[in-house]
Amino acid sequence: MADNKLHTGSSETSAPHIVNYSTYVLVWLALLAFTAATVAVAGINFGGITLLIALIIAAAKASLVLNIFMHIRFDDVVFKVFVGIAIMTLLAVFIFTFADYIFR
Amino acid sequence: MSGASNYAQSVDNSFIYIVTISVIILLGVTFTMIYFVIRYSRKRNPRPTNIEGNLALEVVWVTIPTLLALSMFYYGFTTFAELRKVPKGAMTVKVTGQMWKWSFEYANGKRYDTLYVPVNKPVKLELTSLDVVHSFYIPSFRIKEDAVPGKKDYLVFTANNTGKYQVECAEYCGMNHAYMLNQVIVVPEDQFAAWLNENSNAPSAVSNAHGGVPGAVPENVPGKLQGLQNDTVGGGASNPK
Amino acid sequence: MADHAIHGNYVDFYDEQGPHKGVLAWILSTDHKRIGLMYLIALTTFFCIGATIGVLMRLEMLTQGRTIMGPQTYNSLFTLHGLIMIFLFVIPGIPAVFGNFFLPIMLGAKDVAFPRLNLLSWYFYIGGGIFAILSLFLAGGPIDTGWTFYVPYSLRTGTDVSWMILAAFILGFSSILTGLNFITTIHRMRAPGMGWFRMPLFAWSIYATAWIQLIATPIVGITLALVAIERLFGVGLFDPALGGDPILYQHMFWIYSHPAVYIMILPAMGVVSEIIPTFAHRTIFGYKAIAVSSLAIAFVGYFVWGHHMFSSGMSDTARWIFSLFTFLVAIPSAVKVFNWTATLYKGSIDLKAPLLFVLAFIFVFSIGGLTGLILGALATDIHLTDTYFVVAHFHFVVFGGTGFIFFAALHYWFPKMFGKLYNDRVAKVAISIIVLGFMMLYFTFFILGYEGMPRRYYDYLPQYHGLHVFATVGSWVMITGFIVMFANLFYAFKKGPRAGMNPWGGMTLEWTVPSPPPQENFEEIPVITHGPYDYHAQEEAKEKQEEFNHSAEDEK
Amino acid sequence: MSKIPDAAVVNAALPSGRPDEEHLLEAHGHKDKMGSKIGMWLFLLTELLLFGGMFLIYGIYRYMNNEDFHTAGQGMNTIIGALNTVILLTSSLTVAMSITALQKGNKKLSLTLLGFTIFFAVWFLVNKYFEWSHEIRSGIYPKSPELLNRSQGEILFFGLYYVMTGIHGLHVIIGIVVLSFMVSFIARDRVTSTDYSKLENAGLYWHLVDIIWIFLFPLFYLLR
Ligand code: HEA
Ligand code: HEA
Ligand code: CUA
Ligand SMILES: [Cu+2]
Repeated sequence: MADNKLHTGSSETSAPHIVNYSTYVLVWLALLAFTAATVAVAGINFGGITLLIALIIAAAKASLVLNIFMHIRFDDVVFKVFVGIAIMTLLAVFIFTFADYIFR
Repeated sequence: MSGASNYAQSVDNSFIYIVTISVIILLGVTFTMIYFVIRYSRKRNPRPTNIEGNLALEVVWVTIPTLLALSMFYYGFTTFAELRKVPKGAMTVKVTGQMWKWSFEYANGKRYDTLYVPVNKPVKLELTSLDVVHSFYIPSFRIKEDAVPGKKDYLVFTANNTGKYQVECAEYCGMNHAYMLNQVIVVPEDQFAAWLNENSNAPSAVSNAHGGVPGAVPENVPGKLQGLQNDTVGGGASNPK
Repeated sequence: MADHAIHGNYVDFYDEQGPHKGVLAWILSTDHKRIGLMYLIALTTFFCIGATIGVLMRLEMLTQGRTIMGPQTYNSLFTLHGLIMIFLFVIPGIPAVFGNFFLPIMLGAKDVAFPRLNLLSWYFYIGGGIFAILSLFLAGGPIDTGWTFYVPYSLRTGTDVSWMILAAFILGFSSILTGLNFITTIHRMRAPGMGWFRMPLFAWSIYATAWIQLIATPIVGITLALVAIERLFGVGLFDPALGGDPILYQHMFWIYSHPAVYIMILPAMGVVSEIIPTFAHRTIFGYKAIAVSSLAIAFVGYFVWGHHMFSSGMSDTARWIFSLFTFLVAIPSAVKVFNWTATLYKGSIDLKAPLLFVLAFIFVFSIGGLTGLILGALATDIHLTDTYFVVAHFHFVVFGGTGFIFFAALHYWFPKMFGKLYNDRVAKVAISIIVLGFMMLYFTFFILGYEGMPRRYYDYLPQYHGLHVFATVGSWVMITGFIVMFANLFYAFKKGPRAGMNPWGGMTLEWTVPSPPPQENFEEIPVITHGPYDYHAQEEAKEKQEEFNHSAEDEK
Repeated sequence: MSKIPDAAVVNAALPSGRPDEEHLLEAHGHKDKMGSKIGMWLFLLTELLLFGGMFLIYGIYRYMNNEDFHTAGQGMNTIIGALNTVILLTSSLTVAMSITALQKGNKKLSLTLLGFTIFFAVWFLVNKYFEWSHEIRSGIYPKSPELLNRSQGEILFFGLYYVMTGIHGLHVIIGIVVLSFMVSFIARDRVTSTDYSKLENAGLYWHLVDIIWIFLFPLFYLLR
């Protein structure tokens, strides 16, 4: 139920989640790999979807940082909800603004 | 068709539609409220009854306003769609706004500082601006559109009657925004054709009749603005001689 | 405050000995009540400045042509009037004053989650206000763009736009920090037993508002900052001469500024939901519907900003999408209005000044909201946009909505904040005068607008003269009403009789602490066992008492 | 909808139904870690929206001037961009690891890793400095005659480039200041293996700066 999920009263009583160095290093390697990939792909022309590919890779990188480095994955649900609210709002604002420009 | 332009009536109709519903709801809410306050005053009703809510009622007063609101949207939308349709064979006039005056250019290259249009013929105005955003507004025709620098927008209308109609700049554009006035002069088609082919680009006496000089108005405005007296909404227009 | 002595066995927060004395005890205090009162003083001051400017504008409109000022002065005045009223009065408005003072108490907490941050936002607020005032006296002279800062005019004018933008930016920061503080407070500081659906509706509305403050303010912050950057460095961003799109600026501005109108009205709606049950002495009708509709307004409110741009040259598709959503956002407001009315049903109504204010609000706000629908419909908005019709609409909702409720809240919580009672009769007279003046002043604007009088006009055509005169007279009536109201409150503050703990018979937690509250609000954090407007229990207790009396009599 | 809030659940577990003292102390006292984290995240969301607004402007202008943006993008130095991306990603790694180190009680390692983070941050700015001064030397800066000669889309591109990377750079500088405070806090044991929420929040801020860059990079440096 929504009200229970949003409530943050008791979950912090659990012990802090300590992430291993190795996890971080793995994530870092993945991020470097993504960076290499996006640079490599930029050289090739995929036409209209070039930008899309670049953005998908960027989103993948960002979600790694969010989930692991920023602990969203291990933290209380409220934080997921918070980030979700912000991202959804931003997305909606993009869609509505483009609704003007695409149909000009 | 009544109204100064082809759209005036349909815009007024949607206005009346929304206002009617609104007034009914407003009076309903207000009188219910007043009745309750009197009927259930502490003197008359010392013991309140605690009612937590009522799902059926809640559903009713979500659904009915939604339907009403959607109908208002639909009415406004269809009328607007009509407003944006450019009829075939519409005469195009280029309208340029700048601080603080309007100028008009016709297809044959004729430039003028007042908008002359033939009666009963669709006119398309192509709006743009040289400096800041202005807005071309003809209250009697119920139309308005911004003139944006670096961009072209359009406005369409067909005047139903001959006469003079007020034009106002409706987007704030600096000191003399209030004096960026002009007028549309609707004339019979033959008269218009004759005027269009006249060679003079200089403003005629007629176009200055409104006295309020568009543009150059000093900080201390001398005298009073003289608008087109009859040109309130719903009023007719003065006939040209 | 000499006469706030020790009442019986407690020390109220005015008399609590902190580490500082005199003014410092206020401006260095992190106590949410003191901060709330400091906001109250600042906001009321700015309101009076803004209102005085408004009255001067009306005076200019008394006659055609020049009455008391030139066009440039008039243009600066309405800009300042709009900026002061919006950014310094109604946006911080109810949350900053009453949210700060009462939210923690109503949640059963000792303070907000971040008391020092709270003081910092007050400083930002004052700093922003000072910058705004300062900008008037700098080289370029008072800003003349209108409160909307539309480009390219705001890029071209020689007046001090950048300073005012800096002020708005700082005020935005203040607003964000307050919102952040309140969200955290509501998540973390509720008393044990107070689940989400046992919170007072005021807290709900503050919660929804805080989210809008948080998510929308940064966008206008950065947009205005970009305008300033463009002015200062000539970077090509919005200037059409450099390829920029003025309409994109309008989008960016309204992405914030439409949700901002809900920042203004939601807390007011929350206060209404407190006042009605208290004076009707019964539980609120449709608690959950009202609570959830606040969130719904906050949410849908994001998707309607384009209704300010129907004639701006936006694509036709976007126009109808925004129009459609505009109509949808009206529904949650309708739900609230109906639930409030229903709460009066079978109540036991005590028509005191705060309730009278609220009744006036419902009437006036409904007019404002319903005319919002006229503006939301495409065909009619094309005719009415940028006319006095819009000016009328927003004074009805902003002033008649938020403004009225700001003062209603002041009357409602006055005894709690200052421990004094005001004269109810005089207050009601003042309200009646204000409403009369209000209708004369602003209803006239609807007619003017419909007849084609554009807004932000220094001068007008002869056919509008009569109505303008009538409106100006209305503004004088209103001044009278406000002077009576302020005088009445001021007298009460000085000489009014002492208020008890619960003068209205309210049920929320602030009525369970002494007036004025002690430093830490509660001696012991309360444990919540029922909803916020649970008049059942009270009634039952009364009935039991009576039964007991009866049976006692019977035994005799 | 549950009428029982979880605080009440906790209370119910207590014999007398008295309020859960621990919860009270946590939330109503002055050390509410969860609260400060909520506050920090909310703040980060506003930063996200602030940059989101600029990304929106970028998106619209790119949509309107796609060709010009590509022309302008040719002149960008992909290598410096990529290098800076790697630098920031690595600094994110070190700050994350420094939190783990502190949590495990390894104060020295934590300080070292933080030192690395700050070093990377400074390196990033140095690169940025060279990049900007190169652009400016080649005559491309706001209002420069060279730039004004170009197409409108290119003017917009470089306007956005300077503003967005500039504001991002400002955030890097703020990050350096914040992280330096953390170094001093840890050194003076004001932030410790049991009370590390300040460091955690500083880390969150730094990761956000990284995320913004992850999006800036392809939008400005990878237009071919
Ligand atoms: C407190 C602030 C506030 C509030 C709450 C609102 C509420 C609404 N506003 Fe308003 N608005 C402003 C402040 C506000 N507005 C300001 C300041 C401007 C001008 C800015 C400027 O340009 O300077 C403006 C401008 C403005 C415009 C642009 C006009 C223009 O420039 O062309 C529009 C257009 O759609 C609009 C619509 C609405 C609507 C549909 C609502 C709705 O949310 C209203 C909902 C309420 C009701 C509908 C009434 C109660 C309901 C009932 C009684 C039940 C019956 C209901 C139904 C049948 C649906 N507003
Ligand atoms: C909360 C918001 C708020 C409030 C309360 C008001 C209050 C008033 N407003 Fe408004 N107004 C706006 C928000 C508000 N306004 C905004 C946002 C705009 C748009 C700006 C723009 O276009 O950019 C605007 C624009 C606006 C215009 C349109 C200007 C134009 O387009 O040309 C006008 C015209 O008359 C006007 C008039 C007034 C008047 C006469 C008051 C009066 O103040 C009401 C009377 C109240 C009082 C008088 C209070 C009592 C004061 C005291 C007791 C102190 C002592 C004062 C004296 C002795 C004078 N306002
Ligand atoms: Cu042109 Cu106003
Ligand atoms: Cu709006």
